[in-house]
Amino acid sequence: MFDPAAVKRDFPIFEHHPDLVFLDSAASSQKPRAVVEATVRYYEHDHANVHRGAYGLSMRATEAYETARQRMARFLGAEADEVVFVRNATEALNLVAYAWGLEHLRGGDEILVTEMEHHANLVPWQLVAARTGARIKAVPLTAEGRLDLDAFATLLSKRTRVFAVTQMSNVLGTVNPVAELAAAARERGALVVVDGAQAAPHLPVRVRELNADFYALSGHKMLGPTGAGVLWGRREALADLPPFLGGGSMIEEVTIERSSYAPPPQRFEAGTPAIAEAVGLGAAADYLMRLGMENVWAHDRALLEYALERLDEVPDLHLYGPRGADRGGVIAFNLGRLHPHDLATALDERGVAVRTGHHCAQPLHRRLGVAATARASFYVYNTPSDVDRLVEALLEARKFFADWL
Amino acid sequence: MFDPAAVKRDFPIFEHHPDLVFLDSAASSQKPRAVVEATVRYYEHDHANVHRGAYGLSMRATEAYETARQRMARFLGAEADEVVFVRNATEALNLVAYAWGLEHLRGGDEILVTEMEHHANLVPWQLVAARTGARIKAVPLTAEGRLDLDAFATLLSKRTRVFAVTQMSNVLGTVNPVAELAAAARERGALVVVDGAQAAPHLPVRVRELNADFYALSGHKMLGPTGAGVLWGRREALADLPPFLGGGSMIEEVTIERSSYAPPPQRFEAGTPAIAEAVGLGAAADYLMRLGMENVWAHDRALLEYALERLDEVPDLHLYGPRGADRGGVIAFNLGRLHPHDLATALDERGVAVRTGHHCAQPLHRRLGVAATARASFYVYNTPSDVDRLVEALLEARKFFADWL
Amino acid sequence: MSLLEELYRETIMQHAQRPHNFGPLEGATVKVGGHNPSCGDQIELYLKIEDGRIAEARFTGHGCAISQSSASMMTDLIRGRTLDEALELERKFKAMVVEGEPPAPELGDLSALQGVAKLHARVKCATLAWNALEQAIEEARPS
Amino acid sequence: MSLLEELYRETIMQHAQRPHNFGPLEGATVKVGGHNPSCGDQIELYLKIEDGRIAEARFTGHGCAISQSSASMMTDLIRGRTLDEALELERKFKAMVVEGEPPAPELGDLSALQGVAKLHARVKCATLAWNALEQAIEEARPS
Ligand SMILES: Cc1ncc(COP(=O)(O)O)c(C=O)c1O
Ligand SMILES: Cc1ncc(COP(=O)(O)O)c(C=O)c1O
Repeated sequence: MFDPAAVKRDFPIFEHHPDLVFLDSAASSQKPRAVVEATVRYYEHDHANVHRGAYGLSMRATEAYETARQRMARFLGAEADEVVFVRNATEALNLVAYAWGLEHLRGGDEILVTEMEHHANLVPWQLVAARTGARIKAVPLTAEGRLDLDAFATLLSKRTRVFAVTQMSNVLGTVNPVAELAAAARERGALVVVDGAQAAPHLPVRVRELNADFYALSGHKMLGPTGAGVLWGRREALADLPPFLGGGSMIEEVTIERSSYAPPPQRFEAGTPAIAEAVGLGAAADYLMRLGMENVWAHDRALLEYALERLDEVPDLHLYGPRGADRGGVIAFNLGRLHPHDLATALDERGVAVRTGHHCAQPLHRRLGVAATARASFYVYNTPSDVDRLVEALLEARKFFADWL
Repeated sequence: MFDPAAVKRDFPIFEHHPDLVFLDSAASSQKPRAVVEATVRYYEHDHANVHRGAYGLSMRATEAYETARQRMARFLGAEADEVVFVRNATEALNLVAYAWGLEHLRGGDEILVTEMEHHANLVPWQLVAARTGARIKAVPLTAEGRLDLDAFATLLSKRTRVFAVTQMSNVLGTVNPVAELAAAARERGALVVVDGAQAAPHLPVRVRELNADFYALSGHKMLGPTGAGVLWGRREALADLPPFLGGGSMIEEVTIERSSYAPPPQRFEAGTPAIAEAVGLGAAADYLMRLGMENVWAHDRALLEYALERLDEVPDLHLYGPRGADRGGVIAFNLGRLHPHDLATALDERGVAVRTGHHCAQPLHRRLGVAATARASFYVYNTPSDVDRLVEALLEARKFFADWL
Repeated sequence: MSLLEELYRETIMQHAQRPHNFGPLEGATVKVGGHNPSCGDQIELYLKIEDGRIAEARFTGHGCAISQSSASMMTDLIRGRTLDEALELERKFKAMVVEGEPPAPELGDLSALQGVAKLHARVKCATLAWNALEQAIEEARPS
Repeated sequence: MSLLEELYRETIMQHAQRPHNFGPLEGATVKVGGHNPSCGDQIELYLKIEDGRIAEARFTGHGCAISQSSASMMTDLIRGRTLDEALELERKFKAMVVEGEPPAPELGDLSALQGVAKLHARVKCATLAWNALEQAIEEARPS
């Protein structure tokens, strides 16, 4: 097992903010020294544009970039040519929605999503549905905050052309049985698109075992720089996918009227990529693989169990999400009738950083019957004492707002 | 006037490669210490996700990000809410092509480009033309490598719905009379989209004076990090533009079936932005504004004049592009019948980094009657001695390959 | 006094719990919506403008104590004012919560929100209703 | 000997200037195209395969001295070979230019390209024709 206190020392932000209890990694994680240094080293020693240079520096940049691709492939249990670098999970999901959807969707087709999707795995499908006449249906949730599997079975039909599902909810923490659902959907002929933005940073992912066609993740949530994410695609799925963004590096031959396109992954990386960011993301994947994703998950789970236990002590606190092994280190909550934004300010006064709002999941919040929640989320640098600080701060807030709860 | 030798000392890469003659800034520039440090400082002191945080760190991140937007606005002579952060010029141009084009283009409509466009300002229009039935026409070039203005006047018709033009060619160096062309095109009712990827880093741009609707640039070509660029849009043009990428932060209200969207610029920044990269780009804009863009341009021009003069001494060297004040610091060339790739290897052996190939401008190369060229390009850290080293290396290469020229 | 105490004064909590002028306004002459994307807070502001004056102002929506109390006190304060007077109040309110200037006396109870200036994360909550007011006045004015 | 001299040997420059087997092949049984996106170099490789052997091999396209000479020498070398023999030559050629192993004797003149291993920027030029060969053999084979 790794020692979270030792891990924490790898993160310079906690040197500069020693009292910070950072419980917002589900929104974006902090960065270890190794990632920042890889980025700096790249700029100061190796930077040039990639792919098209006939000189040494450009080759070094290209090698650094392609090594990052290999690292991400290893991280996901995939092949390097199945790894497309994008800005974030949002771009990855839009890429599939536009490139596949504009080509294949027709009036009467159905796109099946779930009620717990992040807007990133919903709005792109709406935009494409509006241009193609396809319709969106959503798998509802059970009272515990799991997908309703009976409803899924009913909703899945031969009209279902796409099944878009998150591997882990960013609000409830629910880890969905993606491999099973995906197998059922693919059997019906649907394209399966998995949003791994929350899962990939926290649990071991062998992407082939998920039965998915595409898998999206954000680097900045897994210790990497902002500005880099990955779209993984099954080799055959990528090969069949028409281009999305057009421009340099994704083409073979260009005339004024038309072009032919490079094979994947280049076909989907138009223009100068986020090179330094990919290099940093590769360093982040390496860092996580050194910790061991099994250990990261075990650590998250241990903190979650401890936190749920301690939070049950706080009167008037309402916790959302399932209780069980199918849940990651994310806890959404509300304190009495207090608006979560006011609660978060009280927690921030005590150095505890949580996020509030709809967490880009308005349909889910509508389902929960609230406009907003506060959310604490854990990662490798969090310790049980962070949980204690959260609980203390909540108890203080409750006292402070007692008359108004 | 600034002193390029002093400027060069601001760039750590030249400390690590003291013999490097870097003549490939048109592909991607090097980064001053100030930019790398702004990025590191951001990660180590201020990082959290932007916009949606109720705690101090997230507010600091948001402020850093929005300050960067203001700096880019100042750099362009624009308002902050007209500045959309994207990955690079390629994404900026695709954003306009998709969002505007899918909504407004119909069969029979024409998109007018030029024969000198980079693939980034051509392929997106082809992709959208293929989905809408619009056709692409191109303004041809004169023998000197300027736009043929008579042909432009003929090609511009009431069928022209879009005029997409580069402010400066990345191969010929030609600076086009964009304000005039744009005024004519807008008078005909066409949307004007200007590719500023090469111009913005090198000459003073007051974006309102260009009569354009949209202006695209890449941060990595103007001393900024990879992974950040800008789409500027006239306020009214942005307000009318439907969304492109869907996801978090670009919405107002989301249901399973449909959504309403935030005003610009948020409407066009779906998901977690490239925060650290935007911050770095803001630092780059500040650095350039301190140097003064008039001075940057004067420096480029002086190096160009000196280089053209010295290169005329090299026998068998063929230079492309116009001679005149309407040209920036980019020189494409070929040495006899030698393939530019072989030439570049010879130059690289002497520490001179140039780019070779079609420079993502295949139609232009077809027009020039060659498959590829070598290209030297200048920026703030280049000195006359870099030009001398280029000329020496060319003379050596010529000697080496003498039997085969 | 902690920052928290400075912010969440009695006045604010009372307005937040029992906001004045809450609910739709029959016969409104303008209605505009406002969103705070940072937390999903929402407001609909209704104004009845007669002879260049705000005869009535009401609001609906949901949000935190800061945004609700701000809307509640604002709708109290602007009733009976000319459009220019209302805009002047907006300017003074923003000077207080954005620039951190001392509260202008005309702001009355709203001075209770001055602590917001020290908490950048909450400025958008406090100004939500006021931005809607500005937009409503813009829409109401003959252009 | 400079890296440049090591790379641009007489053999290479002669093949580059007057490539063997250049031009389309009438009656080809397979034809595949290859692109080097890093510089725009292009090749079309034509093979006539008879009884599992490469009876004839020709190519068209344009490119640098490295890619042209590599295609020229490759088309010389593979003539008369079985598909498996050709693939084995490809393996040995790549071992030389990618891994930097000493040239296998079967590579003949192609050993002139061994300097490429030291110049990563040019590896893709040297392997362009060979990648096309691999693809052509894949397409030709009954699957
Ligand atoms: C004129 C021009 N337009 C567009 C681009 C594309 O820039 P990027 O690759 O950063 O998107 C470039 C740079 O390669 C360029 O020179
Ligand atoms: C489940 C889920 N999907 C998608 C996203 C979008 O990620 P990004 O904003 O990095 O594109 C997030 C993060 O906010 C998320 O939690």
